[in-house]
Amino acid sequence: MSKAILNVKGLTKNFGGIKAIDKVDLDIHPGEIVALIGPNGAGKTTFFNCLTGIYTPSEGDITLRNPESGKETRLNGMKPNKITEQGMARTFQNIRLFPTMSVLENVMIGRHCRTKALIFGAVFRNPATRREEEEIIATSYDILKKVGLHKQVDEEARNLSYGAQRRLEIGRALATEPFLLLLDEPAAGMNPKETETLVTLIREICKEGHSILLIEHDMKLVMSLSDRIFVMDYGKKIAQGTPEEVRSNPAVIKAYLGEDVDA
Amino acid sequence: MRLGLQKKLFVTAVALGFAMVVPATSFAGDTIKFGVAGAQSGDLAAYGLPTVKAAELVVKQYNAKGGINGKKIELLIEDDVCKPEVATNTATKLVTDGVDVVLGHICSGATKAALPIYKEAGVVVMSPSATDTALTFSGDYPNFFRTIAHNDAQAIKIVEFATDTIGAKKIAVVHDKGDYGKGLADIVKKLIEKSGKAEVVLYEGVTTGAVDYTAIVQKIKRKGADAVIFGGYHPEASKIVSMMKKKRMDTTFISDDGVQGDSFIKVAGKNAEGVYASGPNDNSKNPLDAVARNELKKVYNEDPGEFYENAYSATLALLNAIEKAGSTDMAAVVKALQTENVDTPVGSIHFDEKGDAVGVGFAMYQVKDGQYVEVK
Amino acid sequence: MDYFIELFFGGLTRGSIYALIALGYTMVYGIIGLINFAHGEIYMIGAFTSFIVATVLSIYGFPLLAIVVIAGLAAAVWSSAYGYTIEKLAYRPLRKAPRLAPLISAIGMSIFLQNYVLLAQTSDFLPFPALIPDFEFMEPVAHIVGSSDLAILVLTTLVMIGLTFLIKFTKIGKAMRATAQDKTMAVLVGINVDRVISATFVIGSALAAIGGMLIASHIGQINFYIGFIAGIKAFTAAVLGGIGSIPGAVLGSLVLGLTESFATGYISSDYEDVFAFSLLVLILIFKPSGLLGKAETKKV
Amino acid sequence: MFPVKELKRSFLISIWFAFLTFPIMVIKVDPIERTVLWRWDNMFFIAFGSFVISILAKVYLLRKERRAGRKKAKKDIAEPFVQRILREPRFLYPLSLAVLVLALVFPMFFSTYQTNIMTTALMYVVLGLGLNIVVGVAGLLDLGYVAFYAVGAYSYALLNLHFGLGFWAVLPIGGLFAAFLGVLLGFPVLRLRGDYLAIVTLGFGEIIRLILENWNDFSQGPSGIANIPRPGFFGMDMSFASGITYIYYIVVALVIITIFVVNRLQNSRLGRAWLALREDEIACQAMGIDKTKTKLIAFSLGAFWAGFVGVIFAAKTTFVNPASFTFLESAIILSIVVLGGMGSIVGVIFGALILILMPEYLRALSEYRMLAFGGILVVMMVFKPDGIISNVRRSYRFKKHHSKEVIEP
Repeated sequence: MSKAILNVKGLTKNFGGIKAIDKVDLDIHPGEIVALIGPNGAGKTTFFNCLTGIYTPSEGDITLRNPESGKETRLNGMKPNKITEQGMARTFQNIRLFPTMSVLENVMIGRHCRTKALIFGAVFRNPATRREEEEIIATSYDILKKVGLHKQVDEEARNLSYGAQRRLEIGRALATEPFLLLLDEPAAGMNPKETETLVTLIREICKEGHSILLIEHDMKLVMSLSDRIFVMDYGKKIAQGTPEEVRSNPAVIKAYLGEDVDA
Repeated sequence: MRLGLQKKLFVTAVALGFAMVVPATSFAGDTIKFGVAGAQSGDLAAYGLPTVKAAELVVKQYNAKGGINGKKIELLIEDDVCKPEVATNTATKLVTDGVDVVLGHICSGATKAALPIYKEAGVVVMSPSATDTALTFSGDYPNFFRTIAHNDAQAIKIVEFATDTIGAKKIAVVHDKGDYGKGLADIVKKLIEKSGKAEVVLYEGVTTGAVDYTAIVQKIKRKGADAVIFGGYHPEASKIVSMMKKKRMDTTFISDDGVQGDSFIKVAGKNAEGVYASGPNDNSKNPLDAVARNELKKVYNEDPGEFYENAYSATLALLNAIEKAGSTDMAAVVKALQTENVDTPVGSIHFDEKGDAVGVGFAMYQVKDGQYVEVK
Repeated sequence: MDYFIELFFGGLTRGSIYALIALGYTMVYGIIGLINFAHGEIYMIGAFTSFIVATVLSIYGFPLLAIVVIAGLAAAVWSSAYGYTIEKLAYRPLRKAPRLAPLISAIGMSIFLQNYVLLAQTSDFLPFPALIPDFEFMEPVAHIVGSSDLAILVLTTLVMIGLTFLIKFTKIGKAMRATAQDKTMAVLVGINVDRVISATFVIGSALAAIGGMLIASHIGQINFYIGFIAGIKAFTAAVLGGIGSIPGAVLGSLVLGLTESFATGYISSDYEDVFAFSLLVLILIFKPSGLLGKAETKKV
Repeated sequence: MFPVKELKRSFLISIWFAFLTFPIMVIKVDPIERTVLWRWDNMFFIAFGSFVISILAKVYLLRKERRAGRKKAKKDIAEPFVQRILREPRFLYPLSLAVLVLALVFPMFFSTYQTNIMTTALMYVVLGLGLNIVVGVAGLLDLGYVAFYAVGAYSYALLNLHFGLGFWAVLPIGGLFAAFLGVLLGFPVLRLRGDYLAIVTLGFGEIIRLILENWNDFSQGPSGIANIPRPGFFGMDMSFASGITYIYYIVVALVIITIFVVNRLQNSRLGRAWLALREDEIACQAMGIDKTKTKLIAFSLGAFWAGFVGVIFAAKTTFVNPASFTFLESAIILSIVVLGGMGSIVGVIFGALILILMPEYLRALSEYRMLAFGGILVVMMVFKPDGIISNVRRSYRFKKHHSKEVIEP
């Protein structure tokens, strides 16, 4: 197996005295779809926030490896935007689109870190800037087609349906050209039909060469999509393995039966 | 009629357009246009509004007598909020409206900003209150006159009084950071240092409008000053004096023209007792002063505010000069101002070639039994 | 050492003055997130009302104690009425408007009220009657702490305690806290949010009015413009302490008052306000939500 | 037609206002003479006035409701008329041309005074557009904008005083100084959020003014710097009136440049990032936008315009002192942006023209002028909280050779 693109070792996050995450290890390999599951409050989103630089981890190492160049970067303490530049993008559990901007503009924002024009370019619109702007629009439009929103380019993001907003978030993240995509509960609140579209979309994205790490409560989705699954409870990793292995793991069953089973 | 909002906007725009045309079409007619400019709103309104009242009263008298050479006097009253940029607009407006002479502006800064515009238009300007020395001494403004003494004259009087009459050795110089107060305090400080008769133990500005002056008063006490010279206006002076009394201090308090007025005694009350201030020569025996005061009481039921007498005098001086000159031409009016004496509440005055009033002597006053009494 | 103590008490008085005004800012901010620029004007109107009532009463020969009580009550009643009316006219219609709209409305209201008092009363400074007599027992320390300083310190303490009690234990206080935390939830549990907001304005205005009376009596003069400068300082103090937090407003005010006093005393009053604002900047850089403000947890 | 219930309500309102204004409006005391003046006639005016106004307001609201109801019934939320004009090039271009021609011939048909105040208003258009980048587009509430204006003005005043530099030389320098100060001040504080940023910027504005006021050796303190030369025109000596006209044209040119630049900035990669930043900072960062850098650029660009206009201010007024740079000035500029419509260029232009020309045309009201100004500010906000003209939605056209489809937005 090729080298891991994301390697997390002993990640710990304290809030005051509480350990929200306690020495979690995780690794993702190129082309994989990996799921992170666990009961509510297990620390999954906190884990995401540590990876993407919104929180600074208290202990542990996060290393990202670019599969093409082979460059390794330690992400601890990096700013979120730098991390995105390194090739890891995310979506949010409670959708965070730019509500009054248009669908297209939302995706165009994703192109920001891959483009350069600043004040000079904006004011003088030199050929390079014009080309860049055209590229941004064209790429964004192609991405919107991929996520099935190309008929609503001029709609304000807040006017989209829930499922469409989720897809738009994925599209926006894709625009940053990530090799690793983090999806935080992408299917939450979707109806079965929307979920089905989403599964197809995620598969497609994966096929195009993006690796995916997702948090999800919809077990059917998780089991059908993921190559490997990591299970967290009370901030600790309690299990990992293929869907079959995890399904039969007694610790996982206990964790889920101990409280409300979501799936 | 049901107008959409957009249509209404257009209507408003058109109306605005018309509004612009209307004031542009006023021409110099057969009235004498007497401009009054100064702060009439905002935080410094208290220093500008009495001037408006003074002008109104004097002009009413003149018009009741049939005006000057058969021409009625028309007042053009414009607010400058004591801001330089607004003052240039005010001045431009007055000039555009064909003003003949202007009483104003109130603040030195606003006056400096406005004067080039009047100069260009050949309009004589007389301020009741702008004391900045450079206004007359720089020679830049041949059209400028004032009925108030400039900072230098006042500072000399104050410093001489403090060092020679009182015999203060340690003097705290405090000001209000304003263009008048700080300008004066600067000169006072320099004069004391030059004379070598006393030491300036403290030179600081207080923040106008601050809720409490304890710290600065304690500092004056700690520096062991035996006299405080304050440059600024009466509200701050009365706050400092009251605070000093509260802290049981009896340091001599000496201040300027901005404090030498009834307003100070009114506001400071019994704390005002013993305070010294420089001011124009005693006019209490001047019948014109009584007239000016009575008029104000009769018409507005008010006591004189800031610079009321100066403004009253300036109005008289300007109108008298126009009458004597027989025209509103700048050169003629300037000549009349410089040569013709006029009786005013501040005395019988004319103006020197720089533009400062001659005959407005300066004296030191002390508050005794709720009144300013000249110190002989 | 004497000098230090003198400056300390001077700063304490000044801080308490800020606190009486800052409380209103912080309460309104806590509940509707609005920087109520007109609050300084409410304070000014309170001071003016008490001035007018006190002068009328003293002309009609009322005893001092009655004057103080009646003037204080009148100031509180009318300022509250103004606060209530302003909220209803200028802020309530903007509850759902973009965030800055009520701010501009507040600035407009502030300009309006200043000029209203200027025109209806006068532009001149007026002598404010000394409502706090020099107490006999204070005489030995009068050069450090005067009677009016004492009155202000005591009143601020009482107000602080009273307000904490009100917020913690009364029904309206609980409703206020609930509304401050989550307006939608408050409506769902049956709280009349409009009424709670009105109550906040009324209480904040009454405090400012009482403060206005005491402060004007302490300074001994009054004018239509006093609210503006005091208001900006009090607002700074409220932010310093953590806007929205009631103990924060008091702490911030005291810190600001003491800083200004010591800066004037030991350095120079020329740059008094520079010190005040620099302190604010410094504290906010290290504690972005103010001294006692709740750090906003990023919910992602 | 008008329900009795409403009449009763208006009556109660008028009683309330009579009560509310009683101490301030009715009683006037003279603490020295110890006399009281009871002005009962004022109470009558207030009661009558509030009665009439409340009825008028109610009528307005009723009609508005009815109209809104009708609109909903028709189910057509028509795009506002102004928006449509601004959007359609075939309306916009001729209209802009007409406005431009009007602006160019203005001084020929109006008096020097009119030209002068129009110049002031246009300067505020530029200031408003500058602040609009910061507040309207990037969503950073800046209450100390006037500090940068002061920097520009003093740059010209001081550089001219000490080194004899001319207007045209200082114009860019003033802008750059201000922008530099913007970076310097912005760096430590831009991580503060919303209202905390507001008060810190307010503090900075005051600090700059206080330094100018107190540091005599540097700035000549409160007495200010006089006799600043007006801009030269190939060394020609100009009369006052033609000087004013000249500055007017300079400002018109500046306004055109500003509109052009600001418009391009807003419709660029940077402009989008600002908008996104205003909407959601965290999402922005997660999309790879450098928050600090983007904010700093907005802050310093805004400052740049203020510095620019500051230089013109000094040249136009020929005098500067700290009194021109108070917090109120910042508040007025902010009001221009909000009143005009945050983020909207046309809105800001309208806002500036209305707010700056209004006090001038309200001069007829003399001492009631600022009262009216404050009142109108409140009324405008209450009835039009989104500003006069809200921002026009952008749409993008797609080039054929880049994407397979073409959509016409």
